Amino acid sequence: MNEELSTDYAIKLDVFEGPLDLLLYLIKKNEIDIYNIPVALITQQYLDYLNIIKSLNLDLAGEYLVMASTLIHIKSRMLLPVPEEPSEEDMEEDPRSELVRQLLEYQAFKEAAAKLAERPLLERDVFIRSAALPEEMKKSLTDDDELLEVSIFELIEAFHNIVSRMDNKDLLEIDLEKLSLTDIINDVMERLTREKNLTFEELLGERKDRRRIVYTFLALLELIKLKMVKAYQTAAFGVIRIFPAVEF
Amino acid sequence: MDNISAVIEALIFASESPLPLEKICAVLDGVDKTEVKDALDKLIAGYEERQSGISVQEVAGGFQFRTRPHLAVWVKRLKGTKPGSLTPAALETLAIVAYRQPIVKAEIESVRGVDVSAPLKGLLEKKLIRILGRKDVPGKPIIYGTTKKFLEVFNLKELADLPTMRELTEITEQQGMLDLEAAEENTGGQETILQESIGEESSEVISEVIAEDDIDS
Amino acid sequence: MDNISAVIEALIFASESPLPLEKICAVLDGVDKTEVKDALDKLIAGYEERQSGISVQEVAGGFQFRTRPHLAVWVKRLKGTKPGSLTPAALETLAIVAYRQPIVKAEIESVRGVDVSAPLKGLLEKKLIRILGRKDVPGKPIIYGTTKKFLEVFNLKELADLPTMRELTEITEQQGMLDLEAAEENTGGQETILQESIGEESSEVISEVIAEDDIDS
Repeated sequence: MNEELSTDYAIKLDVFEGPLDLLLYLIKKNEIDIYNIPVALITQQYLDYLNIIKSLNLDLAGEYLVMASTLIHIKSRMLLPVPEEPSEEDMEEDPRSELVRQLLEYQAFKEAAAKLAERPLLERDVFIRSAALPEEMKKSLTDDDELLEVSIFELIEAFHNIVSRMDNKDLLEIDLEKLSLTDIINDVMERLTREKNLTFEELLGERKDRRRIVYTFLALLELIKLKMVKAYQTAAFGVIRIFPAVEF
Repeated sequence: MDNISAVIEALIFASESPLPLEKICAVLDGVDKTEVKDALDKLIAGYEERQSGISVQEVAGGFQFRTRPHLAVWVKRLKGTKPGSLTPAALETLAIVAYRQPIVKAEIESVRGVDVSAPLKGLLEKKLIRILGRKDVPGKPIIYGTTKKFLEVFNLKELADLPTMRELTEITEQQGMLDLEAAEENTGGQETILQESIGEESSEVISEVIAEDDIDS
Repeated sequence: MDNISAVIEALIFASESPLPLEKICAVLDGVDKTEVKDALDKLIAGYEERQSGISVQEVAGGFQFRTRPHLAVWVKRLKGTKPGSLTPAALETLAIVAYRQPIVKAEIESVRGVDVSAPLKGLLEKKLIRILGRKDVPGKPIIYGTTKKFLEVFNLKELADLPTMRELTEITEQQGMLDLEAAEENTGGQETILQESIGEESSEVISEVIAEDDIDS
C-alpha cells in the first residue's frame, strides 16, 4: 500500500456514507472498472481503511465489518480453481456479481441524491412569503371546517415522550394484536350506539372469515370485562343479544 | 450586479415583517441610498401601473406586499388553505387514546399526570376522538376511542397500522447508544463471523489483519 | 368583475401553500376553466418578462410565489443563513424513498448498506417523509413515502417531476463488453498486489500517516 493512499484515507475518514460508499471511492481512486473489481486489491485497501479507523479509536459501524467478511468471502471464492470443463452454473455465477449490482444501485441513488440537492431548494435558493396576512384576512381563511396536518410520526413521538416520562414502561407496551382488537371494539361500539342492540350474528355482518369471528368474539369478551356492554340470552342455547351497558 | 429593483422585490417579499428602507440599504451595501430609493419607487410604480392583484405598501415604517383591498372578497373565499395543527397536550392525549382505547378520562389523566378536560374537548370537537359508551361502574365514566376521521388524518387503513412501541423506539431512540452497543457486539463477534463465512485460506489472512490491528490500537 | 389575472395573483399570494388550479376555479366560480388557465398563464408570463425578483412557480400540485434562485444570496443577507440543511446520509435516504416509494426500512438499508434509523428519523421530523402504513408481510414493517412538503422543498410539481434516474440496465449494457477484456488482464496482477500490501510495512505506513496527521491537527 502506498503512502499517498493512506494519507488520503486519513483525510477522508469521516466522509464515507457506509461500506458501499467507501468501496465506490476505492474503485474510483484506483481507476478500476466496476464490472471487474480486482477483489484482492480492493479488499486489502478496504481492510487498511478499517485499520485506520480502529487505530484512531473512531466508532466503526458494524456494517463495515460485515462488508469486510463479504469481500474476503468473494476473494476466497475467486481463488478457487476453475473446473477444467466449467458447467453452466459456474459460467453464469461470478462471485462478484451481487456486489457489483449493489454498488451500481447505490451509485445510481447517490447520483440521484446529488441531483436532488442541485434543485432550487426552499429556504436555501428560493423563499416564499413569510409575512403573516393581515388579521381580517386570516380569520376568514381559517374558519373553515379545519384541515388537520399531523403525521403519525408526531403522534408516536408524543406517545414516546409520555412513556419515557413514566417509570412503569410495561404499562404502555403495545402489540399489534391489541390494536387489531381495538379496531373491532370501535366498530362494535359504533354499531351498538346506532342500533341499540345486536346479536352476535348481526355484529359479524357480511364478513364472516375466521379471523373476523375470533376477533369479534374476543372484542365482546373484552367489552364485557370492561363493563361496556352486557350480553343477554333469552333461553339456553338461545340467541345472544348485546346491549350497551349504559344507555346514553 | 443584479437588477436592483428585482433584488428589492425579492427582499420585500421574503421579509417576515414590513421592510424598512434602511434595512434594504444595509443588504444592498455599497449601493447609494438615492439609487435604492429610485429602484424601490420604480418597483412600486410598476405594480400600480399593471393594476396587479398585489402591491407594495408602506406600513409600520417599512414596505410589504399586500393584496389589494378591493380583492379582499375573493381572498376571503379562499378557505382553509392552512392546515391547523394540534397542541402538544392534545397530541399526547390523542396518542394515549389511540394506543390505549377504549379508555376513560381518569386513565388518561393517570398517564399524563394532569387534567385532560381541555384537550379531550378539543379532540372531540375536531372529531378525532369520540365517546364509545359508558362503563357500568360507579360514576358511569365515559369511554373514549378514536374516530374514522382519526384514521383519515393519519392516513391509516386501520388501527393495527399504528406503529408499535418497539418500532417507535427503533425510530425515535437516539442513535448514539445503539451504535455503541452494535460496535461492541461486533468487535466481539468478528472472529466468529469471519470463520463461519470464509474458507480456511482467507481466514488466515484475516487473522493476520486483525492481529495487526490489535497491536496497532 | 375584476381583472381575472389580478384576482388570481392575489389568491396565489394569499394562499399559505401552493394553490391548485382547481381551487382557483372554485373561488372564481362561474368563470370558465380555460379562461382561468389563460389568465394564470398570462400572469406567469408577465413575471417572467419583467425579470422580476419573484415569480409564480408550479410546485406540489399548485402555484406559489417564490423568489428567484439567483437572488438567494441577497435574501440570505436579509434573513441570515439557516443551518440544518440535509446531511448526505439524509439526502441519500430521501432519494431512495422518493424513487422507490412505498418502501420499508429494510429495503432502504439494503441499498445504502448501512442502518438508516437516524436519517429516517430526521426526515420524519422535517416532514419530508411520512409513514404510509404497514406492509402485509410477516413482521408487518412500516412503509414510508414522501410528503407534499418534500415536493415543496425540492421545487417539484409532482413526483413524476423527479429528475430521471440513471437506469441500471442501461449502464450494464454499455459496459458489458469492455469488462471481459479487462477481466483477463487483471487476474494476473492480483496475487502480487496482495503480497505487497499485507506485510508489516503497510501498517507501519499507516501508523506514520496517523502520527503525522495528529501533529498537523
